[in-house]
Amino acid sequence: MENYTATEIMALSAGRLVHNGDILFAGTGLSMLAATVAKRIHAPEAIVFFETGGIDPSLDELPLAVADPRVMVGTSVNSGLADALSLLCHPKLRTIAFLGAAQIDCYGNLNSTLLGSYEKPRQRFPGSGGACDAASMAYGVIIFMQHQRRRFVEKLDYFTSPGWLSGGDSRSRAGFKRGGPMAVVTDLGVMKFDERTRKMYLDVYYPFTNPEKIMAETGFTLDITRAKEALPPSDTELSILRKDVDPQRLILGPVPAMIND
Amino acid sequence: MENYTATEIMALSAGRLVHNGDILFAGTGLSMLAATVAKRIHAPEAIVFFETGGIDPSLDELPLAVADPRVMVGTSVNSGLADALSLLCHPKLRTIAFLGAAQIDCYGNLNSTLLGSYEKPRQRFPGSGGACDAASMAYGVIIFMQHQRRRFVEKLDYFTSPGWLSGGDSRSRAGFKRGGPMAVVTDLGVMKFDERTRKMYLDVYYPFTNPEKIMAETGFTLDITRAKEALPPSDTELSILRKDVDPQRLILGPVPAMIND
Amino acid sequence: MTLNRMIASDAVKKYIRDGDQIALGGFTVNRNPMLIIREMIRQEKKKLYLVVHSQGQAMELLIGAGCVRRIELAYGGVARFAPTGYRFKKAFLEKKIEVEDYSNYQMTLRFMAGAMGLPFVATKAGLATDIVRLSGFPTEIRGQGKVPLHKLKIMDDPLDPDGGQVVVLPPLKPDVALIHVQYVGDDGTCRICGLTFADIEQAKAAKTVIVTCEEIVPADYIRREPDQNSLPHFLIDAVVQAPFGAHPTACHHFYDYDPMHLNLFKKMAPNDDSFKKYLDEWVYPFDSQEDYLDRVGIRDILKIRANPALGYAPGLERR
Amino acid sequence: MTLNRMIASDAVKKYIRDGDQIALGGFTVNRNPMLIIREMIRQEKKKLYLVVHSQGQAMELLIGAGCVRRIELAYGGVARFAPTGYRFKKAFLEKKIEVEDYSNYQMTLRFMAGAMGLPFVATKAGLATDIVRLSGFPTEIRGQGKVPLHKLKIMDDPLDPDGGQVVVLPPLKPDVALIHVQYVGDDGTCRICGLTFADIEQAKAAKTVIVTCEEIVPADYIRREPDQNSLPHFLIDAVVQAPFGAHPTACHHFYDYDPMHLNLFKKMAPNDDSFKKYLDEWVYPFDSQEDYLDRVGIRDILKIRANPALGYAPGLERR
Repeated sequence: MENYTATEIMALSAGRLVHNGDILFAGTGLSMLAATVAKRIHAPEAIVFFETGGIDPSLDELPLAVADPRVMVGTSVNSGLADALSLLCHPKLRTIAFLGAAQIDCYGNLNSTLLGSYEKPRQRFPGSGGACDAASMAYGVIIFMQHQRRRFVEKLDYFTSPGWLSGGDSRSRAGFKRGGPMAVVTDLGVMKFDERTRKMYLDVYYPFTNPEKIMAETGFTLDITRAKEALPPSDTELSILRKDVDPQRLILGPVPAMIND
Repeated sequence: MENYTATEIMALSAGRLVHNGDILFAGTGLSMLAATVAKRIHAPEAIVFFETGGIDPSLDELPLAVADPRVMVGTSVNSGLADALSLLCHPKLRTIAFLGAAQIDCYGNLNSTLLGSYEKPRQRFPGSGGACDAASMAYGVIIFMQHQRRRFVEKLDYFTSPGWLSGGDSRSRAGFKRGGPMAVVTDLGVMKFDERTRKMYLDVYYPFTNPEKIMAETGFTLDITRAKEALPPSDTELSILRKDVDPQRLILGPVPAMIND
Repeated sequence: MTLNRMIASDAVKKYIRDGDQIALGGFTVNRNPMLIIREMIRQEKKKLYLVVHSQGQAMELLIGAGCVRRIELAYGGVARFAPTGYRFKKAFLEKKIEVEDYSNYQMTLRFMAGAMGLPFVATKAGLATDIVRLSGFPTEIRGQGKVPLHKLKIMDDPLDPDGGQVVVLPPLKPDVALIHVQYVGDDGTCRICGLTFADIEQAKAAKTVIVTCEEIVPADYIRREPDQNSLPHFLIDAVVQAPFGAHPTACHHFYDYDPMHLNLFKKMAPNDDSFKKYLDEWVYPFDSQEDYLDRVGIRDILKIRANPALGYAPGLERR
Repeated sequence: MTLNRMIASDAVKKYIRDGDQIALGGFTVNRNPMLIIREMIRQEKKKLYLVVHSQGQAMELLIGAGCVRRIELAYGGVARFAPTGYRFKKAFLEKKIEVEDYSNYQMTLRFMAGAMGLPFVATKAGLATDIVRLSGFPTEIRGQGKVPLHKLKIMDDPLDPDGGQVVVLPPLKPDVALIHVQYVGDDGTCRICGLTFADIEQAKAAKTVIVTCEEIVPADYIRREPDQNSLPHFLIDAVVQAPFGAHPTACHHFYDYDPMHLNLFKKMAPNDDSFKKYLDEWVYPFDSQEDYLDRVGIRDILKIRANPALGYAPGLERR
């Protein structure tokens, strides 16, 4: 039995993808944990900013919304949406956006708008918010997903945010000058995208699962030939995440019975 | 002999054209005098703003430049060029711009760029600055000119700022939604524009001159049939202008010998 | 200029008409113009056409109360308290509202274009997605009233041969903008503290601007630091003093969002009957902000009031 | 982040190359980046390509010293001290520089488009004028290096059939932006006091940003009021501490423009020989800002220092 939760290894796996000096476009939830834990461990000069206009806040308490007053304190600059969203495409910044979605396809295109269609909607989600903007303009994107067959789909019901489009060089041909998804971090493992085809493949699976199980939870063909087991979270990582980053477990959620820490 | 200077009657004549509640796009020099004197006499709720971003400053001292720190004090908002210049076209504001130029034609089109041509320039002026923007976007324009034949020309050497273009409805046909010059205030009189043809005509001439002299100083045919003599400055007007608005005579200039005040 | 100070009911009566296109200020759980929203519901405004980027609590109430016919938006939710707005979702699925989806940057640029008098605005954001390929508005309403003839257009960059395709968007010029700010001078000058979201652009783009505020302060006080001010007095049509006017959303330096109330709303919002009960308990009975705050109760108020050093309520139980 | 603090000569050496496209901050007589300008002249930078809206003193010096080959501008003058810049006028008439004329709004929108990553920007300003009909740049340089292929284009509004014609302008993305600000935090965060002109847009649009400042202050001081801050630290490439770094132009809350010096310049600028003398007396000899200020003299400095309540020098003899 592991001494960590899926949420914890997701946050840490995403955090490991952050480089020092990255400019992180964060949402709330997991992305806050990933960004903050990366800053505390290996990327102290990474900077977090929010689409609402809060640039590099001190984050003494975890914000629960991108419009939380906690993103307005200790900042370098307090601005607004126009400033913050345009930072995404600044050519001199390595901006990395954390995004989530209701559906994803094998090229990392995302749906956060609806199921069904405008004519016959079956379900409604909040919509793009800044997700389409980040997916269009950021240097790179890291995607959080629950790994479920109904979320990893052959075809999106609605195409909200651009990933690698139809693969290959289709993204640049469509008019995007940079960007594209770098990784998909799920509760089962981390997916990346082939350099040439831009198709998703399994990069690492968490110790408590295996490639076959992940394949079964994926609604399209997933290359698992390159998969290796993920490094489990270190004690240091877990301790920083739990004690410094989210001591109230606002995002980490309740401690499951299995964990005796 | 009059007890006022041409500069003084110009400032007062322009000031008389201001309505209470007008939002005045001011430059320096005469336009500052006109705006300020209007505010002190009959248009207390007129508001002065500068293209540099100073919105409604207290103007305890006269600014000598639109970037003078004196336009940044006691303001409602300190902003920048993008904000200030876009105010010009705000549909709910009656924005009136004061402009000057090196040349003007009979439709109130202005040149503040050069004489000659790019290929063979004879003289260079500073360029549009915000003048072309104000002439394009403001609700109305009041123009200050020295009344000289070489400045009131048949054809501009360079067409910097749009007036009534070629007259009639040519301005709206070109794509402008509003605006156009309301009056030209010179050291000899005040010109206006015919409602239909949009051609300049002499509205009033100052007491110390006459329509024929003005016609002679105008390089195109000027309709003088509607001309009447201007009301001379009242004692109140002169006293406010001299004592409150420009006590240092920074813009009014030295008191000429002829005036015994 | 003299301040056009009004009470909320008069401002709504005078300036908001059925069918108006309305920009709502704030963002999900922050600075929503809630006092005005509740008043609009009491006055039974109908067929409103909302234009927003990411709207939460204010939009939920208006939709739930049946005031809304049409929305252009990028995001409809109240952050973690309702990742998708309950009333928004329900009205959308039941086809009681017409919805057009954009992105936050697109909506912000459209407000900016309206504010600056730009004829249109172009971006790369959204290329190749369903946001630019599909329209949620029925074809027959295109070009009618405030509905833009084209949701947007895709075209080649007209200046740069290597520029590729771009998304060209129409400006927004709403009939009314509703924003809640911290301070208004008694001349009408407005100051927003903390993030401005797109409130400044929304206000500048609108024909009519109604501002609610925590405090009205002397003009010479607010003009002592004009670098901090957000909107000049002459763009403001009506000012309503509204202490805690954004409750249950936050107002930086005054109070935090109210997790107790938002969780209560979360429980009552999904079901039609319980949502009606919410309106009966929290919206309809109150003629004044004082009565509403009385109902909120001093215990809640004390919990959410902002720590002056931080601008929010540290240690607030937010689960 | 650690502050990349440098002295002016190192910053100019490291970041500014002959031929670079350079945005100059400030406006006519206010917040011109004069310390850096003098250093550029001392290092004999050549063939610079200036992009400005309304530039005064900084541009005069650079042009006069022969550093400039090409300018896109809306206005070249030092307000009443030189309604048309003497060196600008002379170089233009003698065809020593290539000049492309735009308007202030057009230039500002172009900086904004560069700052926001917009592919182009459209306005009504300038329709039907020679600004949109004529080009001052020779045809053969169009599309080369940083010279945009099209100065602008006139097109029909693609979205609104009643929109009529519009002016479509290319964004500006200068190699370097030079701005002078009041405060920089020791993290690099910048704060401009008073009007920002288009400095923020220029800095965001540029590849490299060099900031000179009156004071470097602790990060926790400048971050206590982030609503007042102008640029985030991570956009700043080099910071040069420069007390009176904008002299003889003004720096709000620190000092006024210097009418004594500007009148002296006015006398010396028109003539080539006397202008050379100005450079010999005021530019070439000084390795440090301290030496320059020593030459300006404490008497001048005391006259122009700002009154703390007003931000300028009241009663200053300005004729």
